[in-house]
Amino acid sequence: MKLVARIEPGIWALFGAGFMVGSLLLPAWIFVVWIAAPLGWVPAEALGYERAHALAAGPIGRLLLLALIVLPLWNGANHLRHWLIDLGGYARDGVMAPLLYASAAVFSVVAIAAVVRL
Amino acid sequence: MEVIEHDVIVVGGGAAGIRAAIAAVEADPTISVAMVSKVYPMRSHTVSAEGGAAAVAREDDSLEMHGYDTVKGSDFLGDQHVIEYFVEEAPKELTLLEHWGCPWSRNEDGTVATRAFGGMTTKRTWFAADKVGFHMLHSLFQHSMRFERIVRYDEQFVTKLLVDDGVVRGVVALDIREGSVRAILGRAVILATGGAGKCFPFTTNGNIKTGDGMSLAYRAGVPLKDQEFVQYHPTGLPGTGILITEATRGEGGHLKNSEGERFLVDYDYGVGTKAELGPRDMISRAIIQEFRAGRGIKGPYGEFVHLDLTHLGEAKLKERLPFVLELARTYVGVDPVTQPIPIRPVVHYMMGGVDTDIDGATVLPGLYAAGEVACVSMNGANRLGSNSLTECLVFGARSGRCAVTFARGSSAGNEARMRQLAEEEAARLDTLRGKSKGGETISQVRREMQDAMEDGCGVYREQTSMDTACRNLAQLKGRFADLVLKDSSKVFNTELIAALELGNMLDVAESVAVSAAQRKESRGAHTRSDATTRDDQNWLHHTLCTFDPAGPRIEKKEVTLGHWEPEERKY
Amino acid sequence: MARMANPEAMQPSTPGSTRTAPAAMPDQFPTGGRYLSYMLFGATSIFYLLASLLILHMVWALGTGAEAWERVMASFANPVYLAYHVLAFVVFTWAGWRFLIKLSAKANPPKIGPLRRPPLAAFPPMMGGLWVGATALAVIVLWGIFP
Amino acid sequence: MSPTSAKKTFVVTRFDPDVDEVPKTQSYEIPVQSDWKVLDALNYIKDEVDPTLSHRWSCRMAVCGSCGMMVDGEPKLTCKVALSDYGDVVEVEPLANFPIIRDLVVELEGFMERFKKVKPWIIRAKERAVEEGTFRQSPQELADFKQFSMCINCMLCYSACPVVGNEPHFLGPAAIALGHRYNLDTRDEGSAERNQVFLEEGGVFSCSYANECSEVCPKNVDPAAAVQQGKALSLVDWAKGLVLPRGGGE
Ligand SMILES: Cc1cc2nc3c(=O)[nH]c(=O)nc-3n(C[C@H](O)[C@H](O)[C@H](O)COP(=O)(O)OP(=O)(O)OC[C@H]3O[C@@H](n4cnc5c(N)ncnc54)[C@H](O)[C@@H]3O)c2cc1C
Ligand code: SF4
Ligand code: F3S
Ligand code: FES
Repeated sequence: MKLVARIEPGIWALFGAGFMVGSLLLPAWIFVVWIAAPLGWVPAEALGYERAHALAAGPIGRLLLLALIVLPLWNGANHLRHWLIDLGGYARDGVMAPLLYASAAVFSVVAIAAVVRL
Repeated sequence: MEVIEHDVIVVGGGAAGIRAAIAAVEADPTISVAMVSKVYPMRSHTVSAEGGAAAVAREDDSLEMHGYDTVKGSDFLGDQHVIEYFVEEAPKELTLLEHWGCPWSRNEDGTVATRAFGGMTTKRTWFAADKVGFHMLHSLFQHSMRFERIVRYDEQFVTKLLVDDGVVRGVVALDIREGSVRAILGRAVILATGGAGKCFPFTTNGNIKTGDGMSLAYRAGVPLKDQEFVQYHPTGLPGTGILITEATRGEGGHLKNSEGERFLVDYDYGVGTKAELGPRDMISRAIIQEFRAGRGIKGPYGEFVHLDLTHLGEAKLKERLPFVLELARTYVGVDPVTQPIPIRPVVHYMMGGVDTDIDGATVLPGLYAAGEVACVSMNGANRLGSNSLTECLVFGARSGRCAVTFARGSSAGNEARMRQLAEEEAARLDTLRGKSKGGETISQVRREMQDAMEDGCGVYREQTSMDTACRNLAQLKGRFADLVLKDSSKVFNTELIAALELGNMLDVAESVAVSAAQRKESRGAHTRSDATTRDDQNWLHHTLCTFDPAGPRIEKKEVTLGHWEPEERKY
Repeated sequence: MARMANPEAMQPSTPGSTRTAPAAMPDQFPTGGRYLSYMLFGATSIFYLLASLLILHMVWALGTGAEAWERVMASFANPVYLAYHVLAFVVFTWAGWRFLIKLSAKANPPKIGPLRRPPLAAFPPMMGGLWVGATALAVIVLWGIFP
Repeated sequence: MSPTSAKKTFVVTRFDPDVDEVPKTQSYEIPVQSDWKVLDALNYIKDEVDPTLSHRWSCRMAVCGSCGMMVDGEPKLTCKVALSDYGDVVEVEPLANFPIIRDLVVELEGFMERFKKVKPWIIRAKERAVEEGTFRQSPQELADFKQFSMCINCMLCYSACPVVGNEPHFLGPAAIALGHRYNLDTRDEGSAERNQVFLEEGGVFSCSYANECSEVCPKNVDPAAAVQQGKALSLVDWAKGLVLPRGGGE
C-alpha cells in the first residue's frame, strides 16, 4: 500500500492526461473508425492497410497511438480503482490497486512493443 | 474526579482568549496553558463581527486622535491611561495578526486598507471585507494550533472558579460530551468568556453569549463594573436581531424614515455633519425618536427604519459588503442592491463587565479578565464600533503576559481542598441534571427575563421601569430554583447547559438593572427620559456591583482622567 | 436508512470518550441526486479501459500485416460491436463534456510558477474550441481527406 | 403580530448512547412561522416540546458553522435554509459520514486532527518583526487565496463527499482547502511541508473529484477546486523529489 501511495501522484498525472487525450480524440476516433468505417461511410482506402500503416508508422503516428493506448489505460485503471472504493470496496483496495496498476503497467509495455514493431 | 494541572488557564476561545493564550506561551517557554471553551474556539461569537478593527495606520491619523475619539465616544467615562495604552498597542497587535495570516483587505499598493467607522475622525478601521471577526478568529485559532503548549479543552463548560485562601487556583469544568466534571488547576485564570447579549430578547449576539464569565467572577466576589452601559446597535434586522454592520454606513449608506427622509441630516440628533457616521448610542436614540414621531415603518416585529445602500452600486457592495448582501437576502428577503434594508436598534455589546485594572487583574489575586467579559474601562459609557476587536487583542495579550508573571510567583495551592470543592460542584450539577421536581421551564423564565430587560433597560430608561425590572429579576431568580429539567442523560446534555446559562444570565441581568436604576443621569448608552443630561458633578465615576446573597451591592469607583478634559459630547 | 459508512470514517485516532453511533453515508449515495452522474462518470473508466485495449489490439494487428489488419477492421461491422460503439460514443462525449467543460478549469492553480491562469470564465470556450478543433482534425485525417 | 403560522412535522434522529443501541427517529408536529429557518423549528421543539433534544447552534447567521445537519437528506446549515423550501414533513438527521455522539450532534475530533495535520498557519523561515510593519500583498494576490480562507468549518462538505465516508484516512475537502489557502498566501513559505502531507496516503490524491463538497458548501469556498489545485502543486513537489531524492527516509 505504501508503494501505491508513493506512486499515486504520477498515476494521477497519467490519469489527467488520459482524460485530456480521451476527451479530445476518442469521440472522433470512435465515430470514424468504429462506427462510420464499418458502416461503409468512409472511403475504403482511407483506413486501408497502406494508408493506415503509413500514417501510424511515422514518428507522430507512433507517439499519438502510444498516447491513445497508454494514457486511457492508466486513466481507466485509476478511475476504476476509485469507483470500486466508492462502491464500498475500500477493504479490497489493498489487492485491487496493485492489481489494476500492475495490469496497466504490463499493457503499457505491450503497447510500446506494438508501436515499435509497426 | 479527574484533576488536571496547568500553569495558566484561559477560559474562552474567542479573540481575547486565544490572544491571551498565545501571549502566555510566548512569554515563557516552559509554561503550559489550558484553553477551556464551551464551544470549539472557531464557533466563538467573535466569528460574527463584521465591520472592522481600529488602529492608527494612515499618515493623516495619530494616536492622539484615536485616543480623543475613544475618550469622547466613552462620554468621558473611559479611563484615560487605559485608552492611551490601547491606542499605542493597537497598530502593533493588528500588524501581528497580519503576520499571522489575517487576510486584511488591501489598497492597490499592497498596504492594508482602512475604512470609516462611527465616531472615528478618520479612516482607521482595518477590515477583511465584512467578515472581520470571522477572519481574525480563524487566523488566531489556526495560528494557535502551532503551539503544543496550548492544550485545548473544547466543549467544556466552566461552572465555577476554585478559590482557596483568597487566591484563585483553577476552575471546575463540565465536559459537555461526557457529562463528567473535572478540576483544572492553575496558578492564574484568565476569563475571556465574552458578553451577555442573550439577557435581552433582540440582540446581535449568538446563543452562547450568556455572561458566564461575569457570573463566575461575580459569584467569587469580584465586582462587575459599569453594567448599566449596554450598547444598542442601530442597525439590526427586526425579528432575528442579526447585525447589519456599521461598515454599511462607513461605506456611505443612508438611514431613512417612512417619509424617505435622511433623518440624521434633516433633524437635529446631535450627530451634526457626521450624520450616519455618528456614534451608536446617538443613532439608536435617533431611530427611537423617529418611531415616536410616527415616522417609523410598521412590520411584523414592531417598527423599523430603512438602511439604504442602493446608491453605492452593486460592484462596491460585492467587494466591500458581500456578507451584508448574503444576510439581507437570506434573512429578510431583501436585495440591498435594489432595495433598502429594514433595521432597528438591537442589543449588541456590554460596555461593563468584570472590574479589572490595566493588566486585566481583578481584585481576586490570580484572576484576570479580558475582552468583552472584562471592563478594563476603555469603553466607558459607549464603545466606538471597531474598538472592541482590537481591545480583545491588546488586553488579551497584556493579561496573558501578566498572568504568567503572577503564576511564576504563586504556589500551586492545596490540591485536596480543590478536589473537595470540585466534588461539591459536581454534586450540585448532578442534582440539577434531570431535576424532575419543579414548576418552571427554562424557556419561560428566560423569556420573562428578556422581556424584563427590554422593558426596563432599553434604549430609553426611567426610574419606574428600571425599578420594576429589578423587582422582576429578583423574583425570577427565586423561580430559577424551582426549574424542572427533563433530560437526565449524561451525554451532551444541552438542557443542563441551558439551565446553567440561564442562571448566569439572571446574575448579569440583575446587575445591569440594579446598576442602571441607581445612575441618575444620562451618559452614553445609559439614557434616561427622566434625567436627560450628563451630570459630571455627581456621576463622573464608575459603578461597581458586588454579589451579596441579599441582593447586589452598589459602590462607586473613580474615573482616571488625563489630558482630555470632559466637555459636552457633540459631533 | 442509508448505507453505513466505513466504521472508521471521521473517527479521531483515539475514539471519543463516549460510545458513538456509526457514521452513515449520505442518503442519496450512490445513485440519487447528483451522485448518479458522479457514479456514471466513474463507470466510464471501464469504457476507457476497453477502448485502450481495443486500440492496442488494432495497432498489434497493423504491425502484423495487411491481412490481420483487414480482419480486425472487418470485425467492427458486427452489430454487437456497432451497438456498443454507439453507446461508447455517447459515453465519451458526455465524459469529455464533464471533464473538459465542467471540471477541468478550476483544477488549475491561480499561478504555476510565474504563469497566471486565464480567468475561469475563459476556460469553457477555450476548452470547447480545443475540443472542436481536435475533433475536426482527427476526423479529417481518419476520413482520408488529409494528408 | 408574528407572521402567519402553519403546522409541519419534523422527523428527527434521536440517539442517546446511555439508552439506545442504534439511532431511531422521533416525529414532532409543531406550529411554524412562515419566516422560520429549519433551526428555528428545532429550537422551538427544544424549548416548548421536548427539552431532551440535543443539537449544536450559536450564531444563527450562517457564520459560526455549528448547526450543520442533514435536512431531507442533504447537508445544510439549518440556520440558513428556509423552512418554506420544504414540505409538510421535514427529515432532520445528524451530518452523514460522522460518528454520532447524541441526537443531532456529531463527533468533530476527527476533523480537528486532520485540520491540524495540514499546518494551517503561516510558516516562515524567519519570522517578521512587528517593527518591520505589515507585509505588502496586492489585491490580486489576496484574491488568489481569499476564497479558500472563507471556510467556516461547518463540515457540510465532509458529509457530502463519498470518499470521506469510504476512506477513513482521507484529510477531506475543508482541511485541504485550508492548507491550500496557506500555500497560496504570498506571506507563507511552508508549502513544501504541507505538500508532504498532501502527498501522504489519505492526502489530496484520495479525492476522486466528486465535486459534491463544492456543491453543498454554504460559503462558496469551492474546496473541490482547492483539492485539485493541491494535486497539481504537490505533484510538482513530488516530481522534484524524484529527481532530487529527499534525505532522511520516511
Ligand atoms: C454581530 C456582532 C458584530 C460585531 N462587530 C464588531 C466589529 O465590527 N468591530 C468590533 O471591534 N467589534 C465588533 N463586535 C464586538 C466584538 O466582536 C466582541 O466584543 C468580541 O468578539 C468579543 O470577543 P471575546 O473574545 O471577548 O468573546 P467571544 O468571542 O464571545 O468568546 C467567548 C468565549 O468564551 C467561551 N465561554 C463562554 N462561557 C464559557 C463557559 N462558561 N465555559 C467555558 N467557556 C466559555 C466561549 O466558548 C467562547 O470561546 C461585534 C459583536 C457582534 C455580536
Ligand atoms: S469548505 Fe465549505 S462546506 Fe466545507 S467546512 Fe468549509 S465552509 Fe463548510
Ligand atoms: S466531494 Fe470529495 S472526492 Fe474530492 S472533490 Fe470534493 S473532496
Ligand atoms: S448557528 Fe452558526 S452557522 Fe448556523
